[in-house]
Amino acid sequence: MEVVLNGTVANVDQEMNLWEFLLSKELNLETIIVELNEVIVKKQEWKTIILQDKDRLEVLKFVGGG
Amino acid sequence: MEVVLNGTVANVDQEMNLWEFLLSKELNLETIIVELNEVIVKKQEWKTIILQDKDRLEVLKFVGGG
Amino acid sequence: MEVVLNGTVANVDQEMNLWEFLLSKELNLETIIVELNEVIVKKQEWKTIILQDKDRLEVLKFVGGG
Amino acid sequence: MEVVLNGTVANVDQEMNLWEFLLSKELNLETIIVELNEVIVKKQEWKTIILQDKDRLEVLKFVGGG
Amino acid sequence: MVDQLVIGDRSLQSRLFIGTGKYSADTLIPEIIKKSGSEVITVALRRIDFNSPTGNVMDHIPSGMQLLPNTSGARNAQEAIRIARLAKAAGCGNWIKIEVISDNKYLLPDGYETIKVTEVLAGEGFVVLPYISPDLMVAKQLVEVGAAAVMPLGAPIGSNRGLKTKELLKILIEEIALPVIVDAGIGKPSDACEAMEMGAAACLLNTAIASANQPELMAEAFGMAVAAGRKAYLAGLGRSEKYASSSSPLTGFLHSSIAEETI
Amino acid sequence: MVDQLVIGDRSLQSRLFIGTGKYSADTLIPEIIKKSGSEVITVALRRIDFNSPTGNVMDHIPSGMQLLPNTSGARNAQEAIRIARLAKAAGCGNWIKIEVISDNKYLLPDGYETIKVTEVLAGEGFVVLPYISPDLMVAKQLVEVGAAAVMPLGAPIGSNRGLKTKELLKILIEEIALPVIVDAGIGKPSDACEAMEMGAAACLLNTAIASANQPELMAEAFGMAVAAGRKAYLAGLGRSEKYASSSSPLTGFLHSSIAEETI
Amino acid sequence: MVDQLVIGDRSLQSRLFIGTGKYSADTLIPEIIKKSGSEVITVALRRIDFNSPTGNVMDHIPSGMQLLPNTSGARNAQEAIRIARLAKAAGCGNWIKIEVISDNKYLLPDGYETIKVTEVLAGEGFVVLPYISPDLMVAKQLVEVGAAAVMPLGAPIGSNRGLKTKELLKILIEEIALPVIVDAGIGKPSDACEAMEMGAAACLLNTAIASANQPELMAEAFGMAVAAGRKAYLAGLGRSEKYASSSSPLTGFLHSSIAEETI
Amino acid sequence: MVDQLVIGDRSLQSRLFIGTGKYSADTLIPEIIKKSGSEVITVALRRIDFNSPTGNVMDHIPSGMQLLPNTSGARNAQEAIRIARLAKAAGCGNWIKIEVISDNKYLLPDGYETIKVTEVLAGEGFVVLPYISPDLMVAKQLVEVGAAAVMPLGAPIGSNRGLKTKELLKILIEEIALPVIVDAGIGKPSDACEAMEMGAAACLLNTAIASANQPELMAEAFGMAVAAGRKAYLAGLGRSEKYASSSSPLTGFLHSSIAEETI
Repeated sequence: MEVVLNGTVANVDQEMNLWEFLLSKELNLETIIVELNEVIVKKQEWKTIILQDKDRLEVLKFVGGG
Repeated sequence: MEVVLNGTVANVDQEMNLWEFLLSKELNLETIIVELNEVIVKKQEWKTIILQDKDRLEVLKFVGGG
Repeated sequence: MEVVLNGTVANVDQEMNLWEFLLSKELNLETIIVELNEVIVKKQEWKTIILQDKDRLEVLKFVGGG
Repeated sequence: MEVVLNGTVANVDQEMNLWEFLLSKELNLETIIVELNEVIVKKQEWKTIILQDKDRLEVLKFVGGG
Repeated sequence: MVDQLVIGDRSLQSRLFIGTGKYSADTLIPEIIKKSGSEVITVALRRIDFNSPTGNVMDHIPSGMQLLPNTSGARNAQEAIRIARLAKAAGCGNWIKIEVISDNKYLLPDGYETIKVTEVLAGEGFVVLPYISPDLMVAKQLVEVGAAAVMPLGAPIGSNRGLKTKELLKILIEEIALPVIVDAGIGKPSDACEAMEMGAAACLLNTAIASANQPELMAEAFGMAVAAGRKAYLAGLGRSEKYASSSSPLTGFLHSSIAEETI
Repeated sequence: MVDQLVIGDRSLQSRLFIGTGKYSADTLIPEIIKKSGSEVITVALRRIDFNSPTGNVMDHIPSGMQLLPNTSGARNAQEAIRIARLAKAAGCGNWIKIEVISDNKYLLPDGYETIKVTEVLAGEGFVVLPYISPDLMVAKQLVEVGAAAVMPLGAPIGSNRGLKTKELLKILIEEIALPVIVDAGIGKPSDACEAMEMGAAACLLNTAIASANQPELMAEAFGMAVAAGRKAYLAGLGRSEKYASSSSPLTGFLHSSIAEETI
Repeated sequence: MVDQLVIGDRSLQSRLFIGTGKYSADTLIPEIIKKSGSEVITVALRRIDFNSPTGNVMDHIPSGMQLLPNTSGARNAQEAIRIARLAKAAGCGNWIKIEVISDNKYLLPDGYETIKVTEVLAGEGFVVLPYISPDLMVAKQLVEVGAAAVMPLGAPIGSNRGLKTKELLKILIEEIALPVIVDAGIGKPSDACEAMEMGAAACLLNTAIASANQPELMAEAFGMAVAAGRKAYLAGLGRSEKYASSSSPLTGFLHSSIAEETI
Repeated sequence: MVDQLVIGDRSLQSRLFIGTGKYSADTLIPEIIKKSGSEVITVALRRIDFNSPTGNVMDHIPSGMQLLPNTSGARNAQEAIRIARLAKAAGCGNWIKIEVISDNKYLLPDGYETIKVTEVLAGEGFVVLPYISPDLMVAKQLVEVGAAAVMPLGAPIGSNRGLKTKELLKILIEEIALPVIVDAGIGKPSDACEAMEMGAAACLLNTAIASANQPELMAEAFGMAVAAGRKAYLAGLGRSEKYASSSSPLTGFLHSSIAEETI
């Protein structure tokens, strides 16, 4: 199946939850913010959400700004 | 009857049209602008309009401005 | 005899040395500067100098300045 | 003989007066100013002055300036 | 080719717009107009005071002048629109200077209400010249809704303080496709001259002339200064440099040529 | 009564003095003079270069112009005096602009040497116009030794930086009985206009015109700006205020009279 | 009594707010914070780039600092609101700096979109600090819709140009009851010091420190300059005068008392 | 390595020099010194008035402070030399601030008398700090005759007008090998901060502190502002730019990547 990750298409071969997906991207899960289909997803919910085809994911973090 | 002229009440003893009323105020009719009940009244209509009780009249002119 | 003290004439009835004269003016001798006939006079010399008629004395001190 | 013309040495093969010398330089004699040995020389004197060895000549003109 | 400012259907030779307020007598106005060379003049609309009747400023404005009635007194869009329509009905033509002001201390304009007024009146065929703060985003929206020009302030109305908003005016001039007319705050002819050098399309002022000891002479001064600034803009100002550069040649001095190397 | 500037035995209508340096071709000069309306023009004296003979700037200056030769190149009083005498001998008349400069980076003048030169040349009947820093004490001494005017700088020569010394120029204008002519640094017509508004007697400039894209047009702009500034000075500038003051009446609004109290 | 700035539920000793952008390395940030003495620091929210993973700026910000996430990147109210909610969800607290910008050359803010955002977020319990043009009417509306402060610009973001909008900033400080924080444009500690002398509640800057040769030292300089300017404001600046007034007594000179009259 | 200012045989940590004039009471002075952190303090010499004896300012200056007596009241070189010698004889040490002033309205210094005084006193072993107009040639001659520093004015003494001579001060700082100490005219801590950012070695002021509502607090503000300006100079100010440059990244926005090209 396909999801849109930060504006670009990404393939997801097998069923997995959001937490597993993010882990597969080698991210420091402590410091990221995740929005699924324009709805913010809290950390504690990541393991309970199974990715669906066409899901739109935004994975964000804080950077230097003025 | 009473009309409101430029925000203050004015008495009108007998029936008269707008032109007669304005004339009675000793105005230079060439250079004034008249609004009756928030509607602009053209010069040519002044003689055809009979003042009614509670009419609201604005009689304006141009002054120096920046 | 007369001396000129800070630009104005002052009378000196009897012979006296510079130290005695300054003392008579009720000055704090610690903090003043004395010029006699346009020559600076050191403190240790005050007792040895006898005032002469027409001497010109400048007695100065420090004040606030920018 | 040699003269110093505007700071550089110039040779003068035969005796000549100032006017002849300047003419030989192809100058517009109308618009120049001449100083001989630090003394200004008026136009009317040019023909009467015979160049001497070691004379120091300044030949000047006006240029644009602010 | 002649340099002209085109606004609405009018081509203007003079880039100085003047006001008619604050004069000791309206009878001064014809001479002020003549000396300034101005072709555009502002007026205001007010209720007649039946207790102290006075003359009408229009009697002192030569025909041929482009009238620019303002909406002074309007505190919101609705009041401004009403005044504009009255002015037009009075035969003042279709030019209108939008002033929407609720701040009575610095008389600073309300950009959002001004945009609303401009949209409505432009739609009715007015040539709309809005008085604004030098705010780029407000100016951009005024372009979209059909303004004929934008008129940012240099300083508060009538303050004679000069081009205090220079930094923002330059940005408007650079970014806005409409004529940028500096309105309000200009106090000296040198202010107006500088605004024109910066590329302003015109200057509108009133107090600077009316508050002078000799208004007619000051009007002439402003007319010349605005024209001078425009010419300077067209002529292209020379660059300013950190160091000096001699206006006279740096060679051919009388003194020994050794010196010349040092120069 | 006509406003004139009297220097030496000459009455001048134009208060703009111009230079002849830095032009791409001397042939531009007649048009520059005409457009600027200037009546006083500076020139420099230099050795003829026999290796590259060029024309003489004098061929391009109409008779009737007041020539103002400068002593550029002089590093001390003696050299300046020598140049002045040569210029006079050359039939340039008796006006002289004193420049004594040993600083080759900012071309700032040497006040003390300038005072010495002025004293000597004034004694010989020259009309002496010294270029100086805006230093009150130097200017006062120049008055004593017979200068015909003082010419303080607004910024370094040829920098086009404007009236960077405004504070000190105002003091000179207020305290010195001679004409104060702002020389050097003026870059824009608005600078010249402002100098005149401050009460300067005239402006002398060269680079600002010569470095413009269109020098003739810039010359015209400066001529107008200087005249405008002078008129503004004579007309008396209005006071500048902290707060706004409406150009339009603050009474007689259409909206309810309650509102008027709030104004 | 200690002078403190209270915003939202927080009392601040330091009136310098700093940004975290443009540093050669985020590892510099802790020292910058320490040297500046700042207690409020801005951050931005961005998509993770999976092709070039980098660290998280949060790892370099000591706990105890008040985080001020900005909505940079938002071109309208909707985008700004979305970013603000994400930042809050990320545990950044409830402070938010509103930036709504569609002008990519001068990065000037959109006042009316900013008002909309502020109204929504204030309603959701955010402490809203909007970045605005120095426009009085926009500032007044921000007060009405619940902003915690207004942050007008001194000059365009990152330009280091200084307090180019001084005239308008003074009006906001005088007329707006909320803290006025000068944001954007400050380039030198003297700019920040002057803003505080004028009565600004605080200064927010980033580029001026990040673009210095020695950012840590510049951070210290800004911390001191902001504190100095605040003290000067509290101490009450002396009046500036046209004429000189001697710092030393004008009597009691050594020389003859005749001279004293002349003084 | 510590940043110190070395003048004569003294190394100074503080670059703020203060005066002792114009205070409501000399008893304030110790606290002013403490709060300002200054190490150099000016005093004046005057005749004792036998009709109204007052205290001596020296009683309020802690030992360890570097005394800097001035020659105020001197109208020419001779009077200044006489005062300097008296001050030295009084045990004030060998530092002297030269003031030679005959202009009683703007209190502007006489450059050439000042040069004469400096030459004589430097020859006698004084550490000479002359107060001057910002004139490069005068400063150059002061270097030659042995001044320990030059102290150009920012504006007239006691006027609180600020750095009105900025353009010329920058030239002195660039061209003169001695410490350049800005004396006179500084009115606000931001003025002093800016002078230090420009590279001034120190600032000397009196009226700005003495005329504040709370002099002690203002003294502290100036101490911090001077230190901040010095640090900024050492840290190297970032360049100022015409256009904006975002403090936050211009990529990775939430909205569609199409938008990014437009940025």
